[in-house]
Amino acid sequence: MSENVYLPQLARIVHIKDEVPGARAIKTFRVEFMNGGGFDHEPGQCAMISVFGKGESMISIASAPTITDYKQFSIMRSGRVTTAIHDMKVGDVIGVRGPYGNKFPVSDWKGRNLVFIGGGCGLAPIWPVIQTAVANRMDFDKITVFYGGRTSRDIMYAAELEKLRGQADVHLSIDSPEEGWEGYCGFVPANVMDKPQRPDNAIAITCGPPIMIKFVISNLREMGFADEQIYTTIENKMKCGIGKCGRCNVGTDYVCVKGPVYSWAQLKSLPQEY
Amino acid sequence: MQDAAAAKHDAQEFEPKVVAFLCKWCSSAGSDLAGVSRLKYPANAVPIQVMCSGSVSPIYILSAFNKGADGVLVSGCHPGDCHYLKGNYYARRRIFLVQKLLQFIGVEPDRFRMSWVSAAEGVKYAEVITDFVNDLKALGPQTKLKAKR
Amino acid sequence: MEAILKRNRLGQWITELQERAEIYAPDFVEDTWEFAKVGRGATVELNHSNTVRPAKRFVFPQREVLYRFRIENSQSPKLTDTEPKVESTVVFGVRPCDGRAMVRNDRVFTCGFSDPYYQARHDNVVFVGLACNAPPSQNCFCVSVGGSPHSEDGLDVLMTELDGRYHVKALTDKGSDIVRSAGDLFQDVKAADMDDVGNAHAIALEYSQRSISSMEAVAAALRRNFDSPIWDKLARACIGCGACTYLCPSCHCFDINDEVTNKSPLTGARVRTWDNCQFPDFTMHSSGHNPREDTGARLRQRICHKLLYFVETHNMQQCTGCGRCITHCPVGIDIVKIANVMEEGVWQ
Amino acid sequence: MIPVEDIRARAKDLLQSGKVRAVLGYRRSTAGLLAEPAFMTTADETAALVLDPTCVGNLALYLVNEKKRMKHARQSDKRPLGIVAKGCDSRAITVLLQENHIRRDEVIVLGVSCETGGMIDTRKLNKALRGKGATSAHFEGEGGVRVSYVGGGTILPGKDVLADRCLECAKSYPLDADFFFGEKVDERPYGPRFAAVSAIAEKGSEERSAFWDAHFERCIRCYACRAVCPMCYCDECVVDSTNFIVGPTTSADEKADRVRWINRSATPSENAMYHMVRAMHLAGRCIDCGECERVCPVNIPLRLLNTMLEREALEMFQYTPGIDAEQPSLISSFRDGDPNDFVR
Amino acid sequence: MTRRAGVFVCHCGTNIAATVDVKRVAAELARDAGVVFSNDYVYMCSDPGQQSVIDAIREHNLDSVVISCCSPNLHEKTFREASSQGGLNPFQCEIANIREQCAWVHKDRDEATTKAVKITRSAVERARRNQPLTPIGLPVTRKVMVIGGGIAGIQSALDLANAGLDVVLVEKQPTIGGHMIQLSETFPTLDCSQCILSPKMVEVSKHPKITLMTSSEVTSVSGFVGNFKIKVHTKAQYVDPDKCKLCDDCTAVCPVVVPNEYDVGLNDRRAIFIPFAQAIPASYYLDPESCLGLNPVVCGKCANVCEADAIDYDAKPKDSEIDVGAIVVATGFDLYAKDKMAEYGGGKYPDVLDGIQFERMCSASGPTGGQVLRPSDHEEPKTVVFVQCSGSRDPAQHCVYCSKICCMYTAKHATLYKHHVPNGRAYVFYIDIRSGGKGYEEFVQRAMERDGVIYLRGRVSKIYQSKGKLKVLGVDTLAGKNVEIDADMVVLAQAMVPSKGTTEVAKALKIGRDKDGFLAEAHPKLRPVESVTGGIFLTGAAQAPKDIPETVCQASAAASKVIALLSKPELEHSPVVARVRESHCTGCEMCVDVCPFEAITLVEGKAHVNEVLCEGCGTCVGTCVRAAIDVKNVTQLQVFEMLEACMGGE
Ligand SMILES: Cc1cc2nc3c(=O)[nH]c(=O)nc-3n(C[C@H](O)[C@H](O)[C@H](O)COP(=O)(O)OP(=O)(O)OC[C@H]3O[C@@H](n4cnc5c(N)ncnc54)[C@H](O)[C@@H]3O)c2cc1C
Ligand SMILES: Cc1cc2nc3c(=O)[nH]c(=O)nc-3n(C[C@H](O)[C@H](O)[C@H](O)COP(=O)(O)OP(=O)(O)OC[C@H]3O[C@@H](n4cnc5c(N)ncnc54)[C@H](O)[C@@H]3O)c2cc1C
Ligand code: SF4
Ligand code: SF4
Ligand code: SF4
Ligand code: SF4
Ligand code: SF4
Ligand code: SF4
Repeated sequence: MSENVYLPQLARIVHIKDEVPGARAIKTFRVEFMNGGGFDHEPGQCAMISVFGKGESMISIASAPTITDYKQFSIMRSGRVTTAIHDMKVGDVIGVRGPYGNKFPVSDWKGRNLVFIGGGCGLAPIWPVIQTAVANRMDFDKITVFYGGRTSRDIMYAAELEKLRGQADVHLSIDSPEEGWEGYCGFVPANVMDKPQRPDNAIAITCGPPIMIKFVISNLREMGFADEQIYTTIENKMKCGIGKCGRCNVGTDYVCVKGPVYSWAQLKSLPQEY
Repeated sequence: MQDAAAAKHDAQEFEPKVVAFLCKWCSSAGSDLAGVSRLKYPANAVPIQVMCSGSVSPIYILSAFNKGADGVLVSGCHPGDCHYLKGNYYARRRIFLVQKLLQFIGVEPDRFRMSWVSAAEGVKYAEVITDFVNDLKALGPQTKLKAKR
Repeated sequence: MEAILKRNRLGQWITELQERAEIYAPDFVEDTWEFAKVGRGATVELNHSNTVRPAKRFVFPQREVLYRFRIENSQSPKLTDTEPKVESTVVFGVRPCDGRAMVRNDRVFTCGFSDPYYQARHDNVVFVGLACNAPPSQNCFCVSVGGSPHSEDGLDVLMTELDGRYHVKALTDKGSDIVRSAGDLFQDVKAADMDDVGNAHAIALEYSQRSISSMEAVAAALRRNFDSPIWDKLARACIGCGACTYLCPSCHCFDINDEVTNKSPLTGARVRTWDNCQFPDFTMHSSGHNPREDTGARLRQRICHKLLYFVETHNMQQCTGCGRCITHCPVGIDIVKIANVMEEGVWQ
Repeated sequence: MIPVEDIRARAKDLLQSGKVRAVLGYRRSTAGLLAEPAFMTTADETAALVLDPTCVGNLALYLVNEKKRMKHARQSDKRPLGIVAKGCDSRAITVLLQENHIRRDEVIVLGVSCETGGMIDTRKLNKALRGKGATSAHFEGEGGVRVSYVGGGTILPGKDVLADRCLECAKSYPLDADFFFGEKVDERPYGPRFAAVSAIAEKGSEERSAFWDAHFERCIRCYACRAVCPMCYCDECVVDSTNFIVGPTTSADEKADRVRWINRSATPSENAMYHMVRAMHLAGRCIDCGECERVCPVNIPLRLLNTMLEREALEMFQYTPGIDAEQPSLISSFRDGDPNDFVR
Repeated sequence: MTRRAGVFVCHCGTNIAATVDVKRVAAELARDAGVVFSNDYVYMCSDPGQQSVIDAIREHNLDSVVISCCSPNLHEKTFREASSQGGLNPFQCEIANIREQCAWVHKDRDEATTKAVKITRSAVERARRNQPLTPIGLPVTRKVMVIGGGIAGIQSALDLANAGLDVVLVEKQPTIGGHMIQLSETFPTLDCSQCILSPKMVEVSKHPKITLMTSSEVTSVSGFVGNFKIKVHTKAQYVDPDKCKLCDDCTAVCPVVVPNEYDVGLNDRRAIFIPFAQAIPASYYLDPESCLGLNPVVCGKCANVCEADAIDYDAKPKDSEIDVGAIVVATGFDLYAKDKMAEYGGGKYPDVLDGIQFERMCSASGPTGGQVLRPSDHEEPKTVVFVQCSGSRDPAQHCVYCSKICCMYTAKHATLYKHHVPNGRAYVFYIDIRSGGKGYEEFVQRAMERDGVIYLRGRVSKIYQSKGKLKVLGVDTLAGKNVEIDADMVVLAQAMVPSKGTTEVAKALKIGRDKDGFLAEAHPKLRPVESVTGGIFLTGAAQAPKDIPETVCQASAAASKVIALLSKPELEHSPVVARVRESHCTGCEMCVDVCPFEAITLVEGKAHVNEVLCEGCGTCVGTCVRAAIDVKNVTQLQVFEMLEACMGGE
């Protein structure tokens, strides 16, 4: 067979990092393709991760596009497949096919201010964008990152975020006060409201739980961001990832192909089915 | 052609796969006794111990067939002797219905068995298994519910 | 390429084709018409009304093994590709609505990423259509959605029954091939035959069908009424079964699951099966969030996908008017009625 | 013969007086001969209510569905639902009561007797009419059904066109109704109960096996049979391998640990498993409304599986489903004298 | 699910290794996903064997353990303990039985090994999904309620109280004593029933640990073993037992005369009376049913004469709630109603008596002062016919079972009759004589031989009155002829049936009854004094017909069970119990119906398992069609995975 789009490439887990503990734990898996496989990706794109015998899940590629010798996925334990992958150990092999979906149009944003707003697991999809922006730091003006978790233990990429501080304004938050916490206490949208961002020449990129996105967007609109200046991703249920299985269909779009990255302007024109 | 088919069904060649659901208190103990008495019976049946025959849901039985069992045995305490008093009475009613249903869709009735084996009936357990396996050998492989994947 | 086949030669044609292909034709099974494999020497009548299950299963079977896996050791899984080794297949008696559906399916499975399973099957199947001469079934409405009882779209051959004979028109290379291979069975088409064909087709168009007045207006109305409470009302009786979509010749949604055959070593297959937007969990996220929570939203999706979204992306309805979803809906949900209600805006 | 006006009047009265939040009944359908469910919320709508041999569906299903809808919509209208119920439908209501799925004060049953009639089986009708699509059907005379079709009409004997379930009906009128229409007829001019299942049961086991293999082979697992069954009210069915019940509190483990008893593939073995499990789960609960069989697009005679168990329940355990909301369920009861011979 | 399972395959010397290739088992398991350690050893249960488990758990960080060895009945405990020493929860250790169920019963090495692999693999699947569990601990109330104050209840109460437990004895009647206090003499020794019972009754009333509640009934119970909450309803006490001086003045003035139930109608009493001289509490009792009005205006005579001022017409009934840790049910029996024996003229002819009536007649404190006299004319009966099995062993019309004691008391009655009327003729109709018991057979023989009681084998078909005599028609099957006896008196040995109070109490306590209505024991052989509900015990004739020695045995047995139960400060209950998935439960109550231990109730429309009552039998699991209930560590998922493991293999 020439090109079977359904057949994953095999990739070995080479490193596992516990990001967040608890019932909805998040782990970051670093995988290396076997037999010389692999693919390039753009920030925002995803891949289908297979655990054989359990199934497949669509997961954002969390590593920067510039990194070619491995890919990283930050996966929240949520159900059948994600639990199975959480149960795996270094050396185990998974299947990966991709890259799927569109990308954040980072190259269009040259010279602008970037405001990243993430919550919970939602940092993963925008992380490669942050990485890309930071890698080309000179191309952008101000870079601001808002990120929040429920508690300090729910903050993923904690060390990386610390490192980021040199290159960007990083504002972390947790939902309610904790001893020793120096950042903001409260929800992410409130944190954003607390530190208003100037809308002119800015692009806001947000990702997180639907309810958070909803409030973030309304706050951004209040600050004067135009619909075209706001970007987010949507996570409709997906099975094939290549625009066939019909599951992620919203209006005319198959999110796995036309999405998952949307500007708020685009998203508004779609039926509210995500 | 016919001979080949016959040969395939030859009792020598075909080793039926059997799942035996044994209640912990009577039948499992009975099968232990068979062991202690060094009785011999065919190795086709893999026991699964359950607390009570009453806990054997019909879906267990069907699933065993689906996974490729050629025969399924459910064994519990004699009526009146259930460790939990009435579990085996419920089992009996349920399993009667399962058996009727299997029969109705054309699964040979001998593929499915229920027996009462008390903790003292090691001999009976050995007999039940031997007898069952012989029946199954004559029937050949079970295909109707076995998943072909 | 056109030719005439005597009615009594049909059997012979099929017999000859059986040398190199598996032949399917409608058969009356359990009071329903089904495409069934034609045994050697069996007679094929082609006097069927439409089959209950559409012809899509020849290119998109309900179950397709995508590949098999075997894992002796979690560090070295083995995958075995299972692109279908498809026997050449000729399907007789495909109604034009099913043919037109094939065009829609092609759009889905071959645009963007090409689906190798679909492709492999499609490459090896020849759809021999049969024009509808007889009065339509009670829920047919192909004309309203741009089709016709003798549409050629998506077919490889179209046969039209004439008095004692068939007019056979090959529409693709695959089609020409099966006609040419049995060339001596056929006669040339005469002008009179063409007249008869013309007549037959004209008469078929005369029969009254159910109708939707304006598809553009319907599309516009659907766009307009996305948030209307009418959907809840229309779907109140819907029981969320899969009859409408599984039987639809152009529904293509599927699910992918792993089927395990053995635990140790772990062996099994990744399998795709039909799925259906009317099932409650179809869009349910792992978090429990469900973008289409109720039957209203799901019915809206089905209708809008067919009559609006597909039109916007592919410039054609994804419905070819076969009427199966109406006839087989246990509770009388009716796409034609819904379309008309939408357009006319008459609902309480 | 029940004058439909009486039912309309009653439905109207219930709606007008605000005693019910809606009345479930039947009305004509655009999709074909069979009447479709009508959800009447205003008195005006009752004018469209019909009652004739095309009112095949079992509306008890919607008592279940409406409950889910209400919960979903977080509606608080606590008024009961009126429902037109035939004998079989009312048995379904009784089982729902027995299983605490609904409360008696949540429904107002407008019971209708089928008297000596019943409901039409469109397959039989099509056969009898040799493909002429019927446009309407009414009872006329002794056990006759007047059928009209485009360009004509005829009277057919009921036993030729009535559904098997009606020919074998256990009780053709509701035992538990708030309003009752028609006459209670116990002697019906048709065959014995369980005739269809007996015919199959009498076949040899090989033949029976082949019969079911052929049927299971054809099932497409559209689940119309399950979806239409008022007794199949579980949010999540054990045969589903996907998640139906996921809420904010559903843990990852719970999702990961769902047992895949049956695969989604519509292969003969999985189909057989599905039907076997379903039949077992309906043992003592199926009240023979025949809906599952009616809605099956590929005409699998599902009713046989259920009536076979119904017959066993009656003969071996003297159990009849749907007659007493207080009795314990078939499988949650036993008697010392239950059959024991089959145990070896 | 655990990820690091360890497998230990035992050779059991050669017991296993001779038939099963243990090395192969260990090697095959080592390849399975999730198994990180797999080894074999000659004797796993030996100290070094156990140590190897402990070491491996620590060394390889195992999170579950399977020992492939002998029956779990033998060493499950051993290995679970070893596992917990290694730091695992004991429930994360499972046993795969490859000895009794494999090595010892098969010959072919290859087949046996394959099967051993499957058994082990399915145990691994199970173990990997076992939850760590800890036994459920529950505090106990060290107080016991004994319901029923017959000999059974009295004995239990005394035993319990003497063991230092607080006891509440609840009796429905105004006095304790039950049926035994009505008996005259008792077989086989013919000692006076009242003489042996009265001291015990007094002891009850004096015992500091016993609270006596007469005229009281249990209305409902909540809670569970160790922690019951019981509601008791006490009827109004119009006579204060503490004040009553037993002077009898009140009786003397009471104008009401009604039949005396203690003498089964052979005698009369007043509306205020003392049931019998030895009544405990020792007090007169005002029967509100027959009293003219509890209203001084209507009568008020007794209160007027009572110098102790013990009578209070305004007394109110009382409801109390009592916390106890265990319950002993001793609610006894009734006689099968005489008038149900129409064929024998029961209830129709005054001279057809039942056993208790005859006992009363023979009793020195009875209505006739111990003389045998016909009720109709107070003449001494010259011919008395005793009918055994009256109502017993008669599946067609009456009770199916044997009442067990009638043979004996009939022999006693006939003997007593002969002692009172030596020249009278005593006939006994019997089907067979069941005289199992120490000294019982001798007792019957004595009745026949020494006292000349005439035993006729056969049933009585009819009794009717004719010319002042009771005509008894019967057959003598030994002689093969019909017999007809003109009797002066007939005594029917009526069947024993569960008392009305027993039926009521079973309902209140929600404990099961058997097909005859007697209280159902947890196991007919092994747990005869326990009810199915944990913490509720059964004793006496409420559980089955029995005589006094047996009753006393059982009463003491029940007491000792309670003492054992309450001896610990906390009760331990197996944590292997059912758990409901509320999202899936529809509240259909089928599980509630089937649970043999009444462990499930509906709470807000969902099944709720009382873990303390649940025994983990899984009957509910087999019943619930919605898969909404599972037993921990024997879940449906585990069974599914085990099935897969059993069926797999190439
Ligand atoms: C574009 C995209 C990017 C994503 N990126 C990430 C990520 O970076 N990290 C992360 O932890 N999660 C991500 N998710 C969500 C992730 O796909 C689901 O959590 C995951 O599929 C759950 O699978 P499961 O088998 O563990 O859960 P189950 O609940 O057991 O799965 C049920 C079924 O539904 C499907 N499914 C359920 N919810 C979703 C969903 N939201 N999206 C797609 N399929 C779903 C699964 O494939 C599975 O077949 C992403 C989803 C999408 C669509
Ligand atoms: C005619 C006859 C002769 C017998 N002779 C002999 C003999 O010679 N030797 C011998 O060994 N046995 C003899 N027996 C058997 C003996 O009477 C019984 O074995 C014994 O009385 C059983 O005692 P018990 O405490 O279980 O029941 P009972 O004596 O019946 O006592 C039960 C007590 O519970 C009370 N009660 C009932 N319901 C409730 C309630 N709901 N709440 C509170 N209290 C309640 C009753 O009022 C009663 O006080 C004889 C029996 C009969 C019928
Ligand atoms: S529309 Fe009809 S066929 Fe489709 S899901 Fe609903 S009830 Fe079923
Ligand atoms: S939507 Fe209905 S009418 Fe249209 S093609 Fe599909 S099944 Fe046929
Ligand atoms: S039996 Fe019929 S209705 Fe049921 S799932 Fe199969 S095809 Fe659908
Ligand atoms: S199983 Fe079929 S006949 Fe029985 S209640 Fe359900 S739909 Fe009706
Ligand atoms: S049987 Fe199942 S669904 Fe019914 S109440 Fe019990 S747990 Fe709930
Ligand atoms: S496991 Fe047994 S004891 Fe426990 S709740 Fe279920 S049926 Fe009752």
